[in-house]
Amino acid sequence: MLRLVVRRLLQLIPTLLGLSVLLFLWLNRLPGGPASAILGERATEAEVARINRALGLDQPVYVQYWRFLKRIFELDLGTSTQTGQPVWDEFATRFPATVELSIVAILIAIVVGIPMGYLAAKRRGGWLDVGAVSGSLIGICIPVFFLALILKGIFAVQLQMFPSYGRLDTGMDATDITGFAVLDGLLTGELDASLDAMHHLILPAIALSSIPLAVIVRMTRASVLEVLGEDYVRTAESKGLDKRVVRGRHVLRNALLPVVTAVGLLTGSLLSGAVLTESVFSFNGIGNFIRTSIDARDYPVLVGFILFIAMVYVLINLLVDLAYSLIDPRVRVH
Amino acid sequence: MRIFKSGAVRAITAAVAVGLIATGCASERGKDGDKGGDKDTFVFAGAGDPGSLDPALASDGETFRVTRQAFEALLEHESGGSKLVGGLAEKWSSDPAGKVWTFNLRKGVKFHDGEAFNAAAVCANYDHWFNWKGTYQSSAVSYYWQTIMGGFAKNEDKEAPKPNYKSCTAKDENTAVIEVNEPSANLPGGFSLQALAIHSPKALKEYAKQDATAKGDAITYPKYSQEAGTVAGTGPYKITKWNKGNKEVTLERFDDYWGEKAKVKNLVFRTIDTEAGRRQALQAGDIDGYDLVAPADVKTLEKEGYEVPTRDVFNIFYVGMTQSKNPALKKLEVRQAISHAIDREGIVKTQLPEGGKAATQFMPDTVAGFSDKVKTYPFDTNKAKELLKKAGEEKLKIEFCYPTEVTRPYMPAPQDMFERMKADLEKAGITVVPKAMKWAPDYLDATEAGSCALHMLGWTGDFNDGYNFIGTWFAGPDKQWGFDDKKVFDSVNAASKVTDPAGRVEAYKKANETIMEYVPGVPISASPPAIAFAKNVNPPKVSPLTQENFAEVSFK
Amino acid sequence: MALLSVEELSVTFTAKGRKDSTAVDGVSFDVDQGQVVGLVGESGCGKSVTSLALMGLLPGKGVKVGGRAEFDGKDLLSMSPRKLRDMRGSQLAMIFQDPLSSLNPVVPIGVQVTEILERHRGLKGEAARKEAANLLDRVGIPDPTRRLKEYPHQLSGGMRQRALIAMAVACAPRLLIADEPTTALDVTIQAQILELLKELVDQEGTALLMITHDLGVVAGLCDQVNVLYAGRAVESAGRRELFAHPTHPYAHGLLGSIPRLDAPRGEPLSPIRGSINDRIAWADGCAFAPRCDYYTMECLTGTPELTEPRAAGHQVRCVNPVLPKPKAEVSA
Amino acid sequence: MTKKADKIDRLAELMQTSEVTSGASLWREAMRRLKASKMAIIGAVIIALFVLLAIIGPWLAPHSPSAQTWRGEVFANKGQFVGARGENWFGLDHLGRDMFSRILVGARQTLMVGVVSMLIGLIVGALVGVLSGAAATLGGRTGERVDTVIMRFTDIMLSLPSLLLAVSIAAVMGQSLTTVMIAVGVVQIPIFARLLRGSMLVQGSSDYVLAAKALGIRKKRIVLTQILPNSLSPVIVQATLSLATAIIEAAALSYLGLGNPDPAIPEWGVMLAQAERFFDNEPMMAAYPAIGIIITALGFTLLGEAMREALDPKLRG
Repeated sequence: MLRLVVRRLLQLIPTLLGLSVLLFLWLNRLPGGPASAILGERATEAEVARINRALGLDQPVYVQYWRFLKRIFELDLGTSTQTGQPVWDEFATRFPATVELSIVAILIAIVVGIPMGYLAAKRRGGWLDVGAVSGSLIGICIPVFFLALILKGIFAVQLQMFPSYGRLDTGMDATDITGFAVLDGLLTGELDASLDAMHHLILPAIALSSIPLAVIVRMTRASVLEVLGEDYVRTAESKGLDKRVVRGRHVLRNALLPVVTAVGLLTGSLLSGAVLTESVFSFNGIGNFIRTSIDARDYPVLVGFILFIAMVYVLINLLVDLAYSLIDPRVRVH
Repeated sequence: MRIFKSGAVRAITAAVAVGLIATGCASERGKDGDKGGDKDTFVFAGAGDPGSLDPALASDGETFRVTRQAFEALLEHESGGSKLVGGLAEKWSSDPAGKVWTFNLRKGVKFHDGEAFNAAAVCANYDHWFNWKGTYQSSAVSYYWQTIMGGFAKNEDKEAPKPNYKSCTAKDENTAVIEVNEPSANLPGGFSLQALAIHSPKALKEYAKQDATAKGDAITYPKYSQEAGTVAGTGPYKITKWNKGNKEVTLERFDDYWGEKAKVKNLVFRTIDTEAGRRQALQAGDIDGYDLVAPADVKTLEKEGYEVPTRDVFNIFYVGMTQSKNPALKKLEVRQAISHAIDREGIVKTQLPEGGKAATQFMPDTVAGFSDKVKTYPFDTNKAKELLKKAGEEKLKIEFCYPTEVTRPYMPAPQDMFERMKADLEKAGITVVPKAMKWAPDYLDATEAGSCALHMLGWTGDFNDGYNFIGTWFAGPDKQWGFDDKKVFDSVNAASKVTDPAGRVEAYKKANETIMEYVPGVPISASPPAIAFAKNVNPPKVSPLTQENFAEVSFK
Repeated sequence: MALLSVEELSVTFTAKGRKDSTAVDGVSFDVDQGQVVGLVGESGCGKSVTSLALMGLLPGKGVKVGGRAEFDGKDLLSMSPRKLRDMRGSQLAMIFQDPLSSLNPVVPIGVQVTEILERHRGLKGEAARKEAANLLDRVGIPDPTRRLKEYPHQLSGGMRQRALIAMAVACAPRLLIADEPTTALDVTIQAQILELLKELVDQEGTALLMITHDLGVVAGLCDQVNVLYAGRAVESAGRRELFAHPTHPYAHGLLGSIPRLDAPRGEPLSPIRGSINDRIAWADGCAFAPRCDYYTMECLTGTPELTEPRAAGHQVRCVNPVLPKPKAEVSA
Repeated sequence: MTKKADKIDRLAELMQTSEVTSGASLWREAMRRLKASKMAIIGAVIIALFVLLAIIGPWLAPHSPSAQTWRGEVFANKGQFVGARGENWFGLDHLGRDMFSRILVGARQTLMVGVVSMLIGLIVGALVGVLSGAAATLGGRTGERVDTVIMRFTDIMLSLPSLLLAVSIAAVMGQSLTTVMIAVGVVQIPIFARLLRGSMLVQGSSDYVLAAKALGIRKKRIVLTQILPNSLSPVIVQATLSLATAIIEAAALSYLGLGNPDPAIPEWGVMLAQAERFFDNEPMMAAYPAIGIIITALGFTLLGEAMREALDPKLRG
């Protein structure tokens, strides 16, 4: 197990290096620079030229790249041209937000999706099955931002059940330790802060969960159907075991293997969704920030982000594999 | 959930369930708290985060809106107007040459950190800025200082403007004298800018210790400007907290304020980047007011009983022409034809909030120097056709750029405005090639580099002086316009040299007339930016310069 | 009276968009206390379906089950699912064909054994584990306590089958149904497993319903043999009787098609021609007719009845049975 | 003699009547199941209608989709819009254009975006997939290396959130319909590549390929004649599903302001993004394009899912 971990982490290095090169060449193709993004309509040629010089953007690419690499090794991602703050700080404030959002979304998807998929499979062809399947299909087909807008319009603006934007109520000055609002609340004992953060998370999380939910429902359904046909389920039945045991130990335990992988692979799509939901609920997460960074040609942020995300991705897949090897003994051997 | 018994997931289910219920209750509490009559926190939503808590380092409205509540400049504009009045200086005067400016300072003013305000403090500020080094000299950081006062004591960049600031001397406790090398149209208006607001000398010493660094690829703002605590001004509020994660700046009433104290104890600025988002937050009762209201929402909100005052117009929206890009534009008839072809009134009627005005020249009628004798180009498609014919350009094909992902006070809905004008031009037989670009940086780069034959831009005035408008475009050759016309440039520059106010206004009028004879572009409209407040709020006097003073705000 | 008596059992699959196919078409047979009964036939003749029907393991949807199957007086087919659930594993147990796929890959053997003990014998924790170990020991798995912790993929084929058997006999059922228990194993193991089954049955006096296509197995084990064809018993007799005098052309063919050590040298094997797919509906006549060398017009008119043309208790479903002079004696 | 004859006839006739279990080929079986599934039928019908609309829509349109004919009647700044009425069945948009005509004409653009971007993803992805699949199945050691490199690359692409990838592509190429299509298409590439490679590996290890190898058939031929054809079915399914995602992603890009530069040319995604601003004043303006997008996407998804189920032996029931 440890060797797996190490191997993966080592694999990460060349990936990241290659990525960073590609990235740099790529970014260099972006027209325009941060200068006029900073100055707005007041920009004049001379100004722009001077700022670019100040930012060292007038030097050739390889020089910039080398500088960048040097800094990377000092674990310094540089400074955002938009906010004039270290990229680390910007990430520190925003990544937790998005992670929190994604986790809640995934939880919703799992807690709702797996039972739904299971029932659908058990009652194949029944109304519940049709409902679950068509529901999940529609879930995929509604543009996330549209869903988010509607949820917000109804539950935040009309019914005022949930806040319409942000991560925390105004003046709810929660002490910030980890950046995970909910967690912080629990750590510092400011429970109201936790709840408030939760409260802010729910609507965006629901919007964000639409696609993962759909995926999980269909994955679960498919693989439960498959497992139900397996001999060992028949064996279990032949032993006259309780429905509960058959379902839990023999059907689900096997059926969930592929679902685990699916969840792992969802991270990418989650972030895409986050870009949209965050902008609808002006939720101060990384997705929205990166989008504006692309517009503002905020090179340091983009580079930092992509390296970061690649790392996250690899790590998540690693976790998935570990989880996998925990539930599936066959994997442990080889 | 009965069908689901696997331990872990049961736990999760429970957790989420609890979470939902609990938060439900939490929300109840929250809402009740808000509805309580004795409300002591006013929440206002802007469209973007402030860049820094030190206005001297900023050039954007979002920053100034926040700092303006905590910092005051020597001069201010009358509440709700654009007339220059005393700020920290009760009276001011200049010598005939407009080179020596004398300020009689207000007495008994205290800074938030307890320091006393006096002439020495004023000079400390001006000298602090004048002696800026390194990255501070980048125009990204010290844009306004450089526009008003030119360069620095030691310019590190040969292309930086040469310093116009000469000295500041404290004649006595309450008299400060600021000298400049050349008279400038930017004075005295410049003294009113937030960027030149007065900080506590104690704070300045702190500032000086920290440097803005340009590390390789970006400008890092100094620490003091990124967190509350160090910065200290004289305003009715003092900045107490900046929670970046929550996009929330908190200010607290300053009880030793020299003037009328703020009515609401806590003032909070938050960021909601979309128009719809801000409106919905207001409707949902999450905020008490917001700026940059979409015209479409003004009526809606008014109907629903919200306070939606609109400001006087103090901006101009125009269609720029880049003659170097499309030679046809060099012909006067073509420029006139385009001016005739566009239905300004239509845009005003359907796109701008009430109070919007069709423009006749490159400044709104609220600016001193506005002339009612300029040549006008009323909407007349046939006339346009004739002119094109006369110019031999019946088959004119022209590229028209417009920005996306942006709204500006002067152009609330760029794309819609563009589509209308496109339709107009096509009626007049001009083939329009549309080109959409992201506002920043693509569009701004393109227009500023003169690569868009036709484009839409605008300007919001910093202070009431004509040069602040026409000066920015027509003081000399500029890639954006791509023409070189001595008559136009001279008229503008001449005006800026006139030192006596009345005479200068007249000169601006002349300049406007000359410009509109030449029609370098088509002034379209001036749009009054609306600002919205909750039903239970007594709004502040709204200012054409968007310089609202939130100390005036109170709850009904 | 018989422990299990099956009368006119019929199973019909009704898949949507397909015409119904009848897998079991009126099978009848009895199993007495402690008796070993064989169901023999080519694959596809409906023997496995029969067993699943008895255990109530056929899918609820798309299947029609008819007839009766009385297990000491109670009809299994009409019994409530809950009741059946209680009987399964305790009263009647089953052993399946492919031991690997029949064991849950992600659950340790131990758990798979103990769960049945918990369910039917109320054993918990340590007790259950001990008993499980005994069971494994009894079915001849060395070092049982270690095996309990292992997963199916870590066991050899033979051991897996032994484990399955252990589960089946865990609650000393009165009827044990073995569906091709040895086909997936190689010959040496086959013999061991059959031995094991035999002694278990003898010890416990458990009745065993042995389902197989392998006449060798039958010869070695069964007291009573039922030959199935196209979902119907075509011949039913005691082992010796059947092997001595296969009377239905099909049974006759089957026996003719296995090589015999004591056959005169040079005598050719006589395989049955065609496959089980070329047949006609029992309703119309004898399903075997298309493959039969002796079929007459009579065979093609109406379902042939079971008769006892040769000896009492030796039932044959044929209007034109083979009644040649007996061949050499069977070696039991 | 005759006796024997008619007994044979009788037998033959009876065998006719009795059902014979035939082993249909995977594809025929799949088609049969496809015809049986409601999902497939509904999906197919929706798609058919949509395509029809895309083809003849422009001729059905009662008014010009781009002329601001009634712009005097719509006051976006006062939130005054014109809803459905005799002359304009779906009402007017925010610039006084006939919504109904715009929806009709928009169908074509929308379909084009979907199809083109799907094709980009499919073609490029397929090429990459075949390359690494082929390399992996019979390329030996070097082949494996090639394969790992390619797969590592697709992994990277997959790891980047597709939308952000698309946005950055758009940032480089500037705003245009082409950009949107390319951006959406590129995002699909790794998916197709991985898919094709995956099923090629499965096929590659199957007996008939081993047999072919054993017979010493040239590798290229094996790939082209044996492996590839048998690996295509999942790709076809994915292609159908991609049409749906492509249309949705395109809408998302428009929402992020990267849509068609000339809004006069109607496209559902752009229309939705435009109308979103007036959602509270005139919800229907957003509803029409939204519903259009959702239903269309649904159509493709339904068909795709049905195909997947039909082709997946495990899910037979």
